[in-house]
Amino acid sequence: MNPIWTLLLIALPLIGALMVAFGREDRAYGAAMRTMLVTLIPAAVMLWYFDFTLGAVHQGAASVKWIPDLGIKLSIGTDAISLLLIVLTVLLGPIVIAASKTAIKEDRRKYYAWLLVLQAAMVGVFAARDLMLFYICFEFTLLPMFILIRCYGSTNRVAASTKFFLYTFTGSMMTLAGLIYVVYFVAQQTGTWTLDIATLTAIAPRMPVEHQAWVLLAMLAGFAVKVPLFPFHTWLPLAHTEAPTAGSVILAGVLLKLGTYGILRFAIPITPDAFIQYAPALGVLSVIGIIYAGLICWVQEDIKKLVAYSSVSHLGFCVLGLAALNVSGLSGSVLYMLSHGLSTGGLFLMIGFMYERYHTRDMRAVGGLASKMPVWTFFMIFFTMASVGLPGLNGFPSEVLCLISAFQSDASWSAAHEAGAWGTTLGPWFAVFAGTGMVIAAMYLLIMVGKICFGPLREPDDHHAHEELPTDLSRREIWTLIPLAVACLVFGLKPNLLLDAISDPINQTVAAATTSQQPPQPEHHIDQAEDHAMIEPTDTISNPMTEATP
Amino acid sequence: MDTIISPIALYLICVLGALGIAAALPRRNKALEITGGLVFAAAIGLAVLVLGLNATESGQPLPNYFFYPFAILALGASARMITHPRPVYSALYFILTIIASCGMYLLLSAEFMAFALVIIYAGAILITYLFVIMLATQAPSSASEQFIDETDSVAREPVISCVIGFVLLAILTTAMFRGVSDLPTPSDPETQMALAQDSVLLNLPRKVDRILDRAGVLQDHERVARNEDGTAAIDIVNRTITIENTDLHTVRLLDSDQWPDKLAAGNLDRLGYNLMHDHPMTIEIAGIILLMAMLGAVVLARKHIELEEDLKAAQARKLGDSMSPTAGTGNA
Amino acid sequence: MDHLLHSTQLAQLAFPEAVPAVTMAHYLFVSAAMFVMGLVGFLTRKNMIVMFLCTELMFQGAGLALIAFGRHHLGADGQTFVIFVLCVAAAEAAMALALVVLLFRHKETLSAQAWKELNG
Amino acid sequence: MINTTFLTSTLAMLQDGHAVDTHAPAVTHAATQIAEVGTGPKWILLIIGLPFLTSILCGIYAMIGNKTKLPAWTVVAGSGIAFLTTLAMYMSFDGTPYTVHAFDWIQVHFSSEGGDKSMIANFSFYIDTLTIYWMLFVTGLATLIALYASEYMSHDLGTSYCRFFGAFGLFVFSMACLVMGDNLLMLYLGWEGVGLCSYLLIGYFYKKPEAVAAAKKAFIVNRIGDLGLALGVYLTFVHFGSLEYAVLFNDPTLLGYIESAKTGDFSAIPRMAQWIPLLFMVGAFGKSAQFPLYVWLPDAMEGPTPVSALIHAATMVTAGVYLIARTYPMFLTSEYALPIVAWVGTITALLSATIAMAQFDIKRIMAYSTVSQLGYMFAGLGVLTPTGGVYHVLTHAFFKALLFLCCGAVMHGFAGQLDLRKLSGLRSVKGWGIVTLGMFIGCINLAGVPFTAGFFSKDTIIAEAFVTPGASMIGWILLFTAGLTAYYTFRVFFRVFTGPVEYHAGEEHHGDDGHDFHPHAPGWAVNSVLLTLTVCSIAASGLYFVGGNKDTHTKHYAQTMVMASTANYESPYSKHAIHAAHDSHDPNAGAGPRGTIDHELSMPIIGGDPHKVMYYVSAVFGVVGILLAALLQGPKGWQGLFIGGRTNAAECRMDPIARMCGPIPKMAENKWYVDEIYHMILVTPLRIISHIFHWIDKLLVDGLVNIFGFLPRLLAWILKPSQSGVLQGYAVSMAGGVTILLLVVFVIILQGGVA
Repeated sequence: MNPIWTLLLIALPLIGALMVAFGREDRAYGAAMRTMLVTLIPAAVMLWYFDFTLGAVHQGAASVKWIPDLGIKLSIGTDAISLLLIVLTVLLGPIVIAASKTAIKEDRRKYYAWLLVLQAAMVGVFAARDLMLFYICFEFTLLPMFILIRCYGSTNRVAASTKFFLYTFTGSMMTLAGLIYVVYFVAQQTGTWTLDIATLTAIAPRMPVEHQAWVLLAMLAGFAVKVPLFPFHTWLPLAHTEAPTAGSVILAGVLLKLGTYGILRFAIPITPDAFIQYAPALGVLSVIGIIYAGLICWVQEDIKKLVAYSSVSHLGFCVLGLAALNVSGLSGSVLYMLSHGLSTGGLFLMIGFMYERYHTRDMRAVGGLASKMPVWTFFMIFFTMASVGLPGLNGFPSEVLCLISAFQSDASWSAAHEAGAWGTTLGPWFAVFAGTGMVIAAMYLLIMVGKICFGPLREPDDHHAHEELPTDLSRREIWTLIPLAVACLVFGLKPNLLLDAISDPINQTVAAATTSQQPPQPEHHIDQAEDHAMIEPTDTISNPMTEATP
Repeated sequence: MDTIISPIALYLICVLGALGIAAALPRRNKALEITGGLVFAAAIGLAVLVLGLNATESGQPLPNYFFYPFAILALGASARMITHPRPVYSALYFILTIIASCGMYLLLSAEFMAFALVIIYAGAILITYLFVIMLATQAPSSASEQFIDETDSVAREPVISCVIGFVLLAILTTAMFRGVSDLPTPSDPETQMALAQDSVLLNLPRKVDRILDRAGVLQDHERVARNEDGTAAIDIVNRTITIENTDLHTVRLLDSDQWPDKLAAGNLDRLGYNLMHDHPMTIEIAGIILLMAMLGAVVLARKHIELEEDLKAAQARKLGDSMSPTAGTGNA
Repeated sequence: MDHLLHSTQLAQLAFPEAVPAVTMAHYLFVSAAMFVMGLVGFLTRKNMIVMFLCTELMFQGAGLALIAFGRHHLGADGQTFVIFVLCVAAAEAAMALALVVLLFRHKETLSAQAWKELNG
Repeated sequence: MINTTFLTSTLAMLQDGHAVDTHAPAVTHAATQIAEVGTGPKWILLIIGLPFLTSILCGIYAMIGNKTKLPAWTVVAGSGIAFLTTLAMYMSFDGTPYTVHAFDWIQVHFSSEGGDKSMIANFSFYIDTLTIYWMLFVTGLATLIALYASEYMSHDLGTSYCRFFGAFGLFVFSMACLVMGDNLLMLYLGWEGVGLCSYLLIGYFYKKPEAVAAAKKAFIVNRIGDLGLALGVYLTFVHFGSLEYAVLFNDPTLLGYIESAKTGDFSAIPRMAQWIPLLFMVGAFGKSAQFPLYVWLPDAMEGPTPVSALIHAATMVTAGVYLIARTYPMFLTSEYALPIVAWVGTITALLSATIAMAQFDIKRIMAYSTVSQLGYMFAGLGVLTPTGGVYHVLTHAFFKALLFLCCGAVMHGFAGQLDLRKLSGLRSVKGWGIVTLGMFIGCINLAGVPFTAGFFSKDTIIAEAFVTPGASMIGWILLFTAGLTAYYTFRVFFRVFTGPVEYHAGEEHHGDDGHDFHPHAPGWAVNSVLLTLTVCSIAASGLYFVGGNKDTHTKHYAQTMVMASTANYESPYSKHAIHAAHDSHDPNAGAGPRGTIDHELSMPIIGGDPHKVMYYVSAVFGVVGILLAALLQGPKGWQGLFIGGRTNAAECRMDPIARMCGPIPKMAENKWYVDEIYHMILVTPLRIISHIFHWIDKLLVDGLVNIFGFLPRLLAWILKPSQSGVLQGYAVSMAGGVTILLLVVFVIILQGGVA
């Protein structure tokens, strides 16, 4: 696969952003839409040419020296997991643009330009193979999102955007500190500075466990806020509520996944021993989050806040799968990242369409829309069911895998007692309590649907028909939803399209993480490094022990 | 010699000075001002006494005795300048300070700078200040001509400022008195001479020509010989001059006894040479700074007149009326 | 008066003798005292014009030290720098006074205390 | 083709303890037999595909704005063909189970140290006798009820009509997935799917808040059960390593567990394996409306009556029974699961029967009677007779569907009137003959009048309760409940269909205005369906006498079907097994999971073999119930036989008795306040907790964040005064700073700190 396609995925939105920014105001939508549609082409080409039989190998890799003294390179490449997340990102692109057509009436150029920049940054995060590039893109997603919320949000947008930015930024700073320590450690071990992620993950596990713990905590500080994990979630409902529809969709669809992606890509491979040690705590937090956020959803009157809290609850499953640290858990977690993006993204779109018509998100003011907007109701129920985890839709396989992984994670519950491969981090109680999240999810989502779709028609007093939009969904809006709905259905019925693709990298991650590198054994490391087939000159690390001694 | 004067005396001077200035700074209690002045005078006196005595004890020569009146004048005037409640007087006292420091400049053989200072500072800058003071001060109300604005009549945080200032003085002087004896001095008289006369004359061959010509040393078609790099062929240490005849291309050597008295690099030569030869870029920068300052001053001081719309209309109407003959007669 | 004339003559004759340390100390004391006086004035006087005058005083203190050191080293650099100090002082006077006029127009007072928009 | 002998030897082994004991250790034997599963013909996928297709077609009709009865005919045709396909499948079935693969669904491969493992849950279907048995009545009833609904729903022609039949088709599809799926995840898919359809159909009248609330309640309560099922499924996979029936029920570990369980030795079975049936049980309780989770079913009557008949009486609610029957081997491995199932079923049966007695809404009475009858089925499963439970499912499906459809006809004809105090003597109204007949046949079945299908299936269960050690109390309660059942069933019949003609229109007028109300009698579609079901209900009793198989010692059709499936368990305490044991002089005769008995268990008090005695005893209970109903609720001088004395619709002889009983009838009418109690002890506290969490989130969690955000601001506030904004203030600080700095440097130099 040619790296040009990945580059195009990053470059095209940026070029588009320039065109939008310096183009005419009334053409901003069209230009942005065309750009997003054009970016689908390289994504499709990548999918076509990607060799899924070598899913764990970074394909389409390219690397340019950037700051050679520190070993910083502009290095990109995708493996199966990042490819799928990139495709999700690119798929959401035209959808969010289309969803903004009538919602954004002022200052369109700035809006669409920043959306495009955001797209490029998100692709950059997933495509980066260099830590510096990753981190820069990771942080750079904040700014466009901040502007989208700040300038195009609803009433409380200033507080929301500020909290969003400061909270996630503070967390990311700690992550940066942890990652810098990792780089420093690896530099000490190998004698050369490198920020190549593959090299870092191959060598960093030699860190003593106590150091790993600190590094893990530092990394989690950023990633857990981003996910968001239970006590660090308060920015999310606020940001979601205030963000414009497109912002909410991207936030739920992609930005939250940066956290879990970070855990999968950095926390687990870099600090495997500490991760195993702290996984139960992580599991407890995610289970608390699942139940706690679910119950909070129950008493929300603001429909967007409800869905936002449901995101917190759902992402708990995702982290639970990661904490289980076994194949089913990680598979389920990656699957959850993708499917949550589709179903919750869909829900946010639905709410956005409703909001455009009624200008309220209060479920006490609006309700019984089934009689007035049957198509809207159909999609609403569809995405709700996808969110609830109805089998046959996309939420189900991921939920199953995440919960099974929690069971499996306690090997004593298996008749065959296969320790090791199952992991030993969690246990059945995690699954039981997380499973109550299913019930709670059904509860609050159905109550939401019951209030908003069913019952006698309720409309705000000052409601008047939207001049641009029909009563029910317009053709454009339906076409916005159909890709998501189709994807939900397809991945619900054929989850193996994804599972097979990601199984290689996941198996490798689990194998690497569960094979402890403590205490260091040089020969073993070399095997490990060759196994990864990504290590840079092996002679630099051939004798780490002598080089490690100052 | 570790210190020029004993630290205790020095600190006493500083304390006295601080007390004096703190008391003398404008305040409501005028009596205290006078006391402060006296204390400050005492501090100056003590300083002169101690400096003089200590210097005598150390066996080194005192400075030129003109130094003392100038120094006392400068310090007294500057003290009065910062304590006087009226800005105009402050400015005048500052002129006095400048004149006193000009005297010291003269003592330090910087006569050009001394006169330049008088001209530029006292003549130009201070006059500008005075203009601005006139311009920017409210006219005193008729009720009391002695009225002084509270801005001027009461100093701000005199004590803390004086403490800061005089602690700084103590540190500076202590440091300088410790360090001044370690200053590298041009010890060897010949080197002193060479340094003093410097290579300035070498670089000024035409000046040498002129002086030699005036002294009658040169004959027709003669001039100081040039070295290959264009400098004058003068041996400063041995005081010999090589003179060449431009027509005949002959060369003769002038002995040291024929060295004209006037052939020396004066202060102005040295300054000018230094300025042009060693700091050309700085001159440019200074020029730009002055230009910018001029422009800035013009821009800043320009009066922005913003009229209301109706006022503008009224003005325009008035203008129009004045131009029309009927209105003109009507107004008249 | 002889002494004064002598020193001028000396100047003409290109500094035949160096300045002894005690003499240096005298000059430096005066320069430091002038500087400090300027500083104290700057800190205590509220009138902006007087404050600028005080900065000029500080320039003077610095200038005196420069001249003295230049004399000590038998060089002209000290004087050259005084020229620049003069330049800066002149520029400052022009700008500062323009500013003072501007500020005075706004608040009808010369007090620096009147301008505290930057307070926290 | 079907070419394997899958499970047959295992089945033979499992049939009774005696057979197993004579064999070599079962574990090793079974291990050699693993997973030779045949693949079936692909046309069987029609059963799944057609209903799904009809559902999609209905969606398309809705999109193009169809206003005819086309959706109904589509669904009738789809279900009908599915039924015919099922029949064809039945006919071609040669006794060996097989699977039909549609497409791969979820497959996760683990490369672990112990070799590569996979979690496989495909979209494929497992056909054995139990599947066929279930699918026959599911598709058959679905066809009939769709036909019925085509007329019943005709006042809603248009989008709603399409919506109804779309969900209907989806339901049949989901139910087929549930019953036919070849792995537990497929079962779960169907399980959730029928839940969704139930939700959509209960909430069909979505403008009625009660309907929306009922739909919501149904889904959520079901979801609690689903949680149990899901956890059970996960645990099954984690413990046994497979989800596919073909592998799972051949798993040597499981077979080993069953062997030890059959002898009553549960200590050899790991705790986690014993958890699995307990979790499944919770799922079954939810779906089949058993005691703690039954509250949703009566409310579900807010849906259209055909829905109530199909989903909430005949098919979906029996999914719990199906689940337990399907995973019966696993239920055997738990010491507590089956007794709990039995007791929960019994309690449910009694409790809901008492509630049904005091209700006035005939549809609700039928709903509670459904709950009660489901309780019977669970009790049957619990007292070690899956045959009894499964047989009762079939008979109940027919007569309860019939009863519901009759109620629906009444409701339809009388503008939504369901209050038995406002209807009387319908038998004499012109055009209501078939409805009356259907109602009567349904009632005698439900009441357990001798020689009806309901009588036989109920007897099987009660008799088994008396032969199972420690379960005779269950038997007595069930008997008593049978009497209650007969009473409340005929209460409905006597009050609504006999006596003086009197009716008051309900509130749902379609064309008529309230003043000049004429009941409109059911049309041909409804009548034909009612007739068919009447015939089926009668014919179902015939199944008790036919279909026995001498080779497998089965006595009747249902037993034959069950014994050839994974639920092939026959109680070692039943007469047949004891006899077999005595014949072979096996010392372990009569030994089973509930302990050992060394003699024939006889009917308490009366004596004799409970299987035989029960025919009389339960007949007596049923007849007494009916007589009581006639006496207390019947019309005056009806046929000169009974003296009921009821002269109008509203009042009967029961009323003074009820008044004498104090608050009890009122409490029963209010469902023993179970809903209110749930609300008080579950919903309200949870809601309070939610609110508390909400405030914790707002104040504590977010508050902490805000405090951290506030810290810099606090620091700034402390330092703020230093920024006076006055130039000289800054100058003082600067000068002071320089001075202090110099002082420090100077002191250091003075002390010789710096060279």
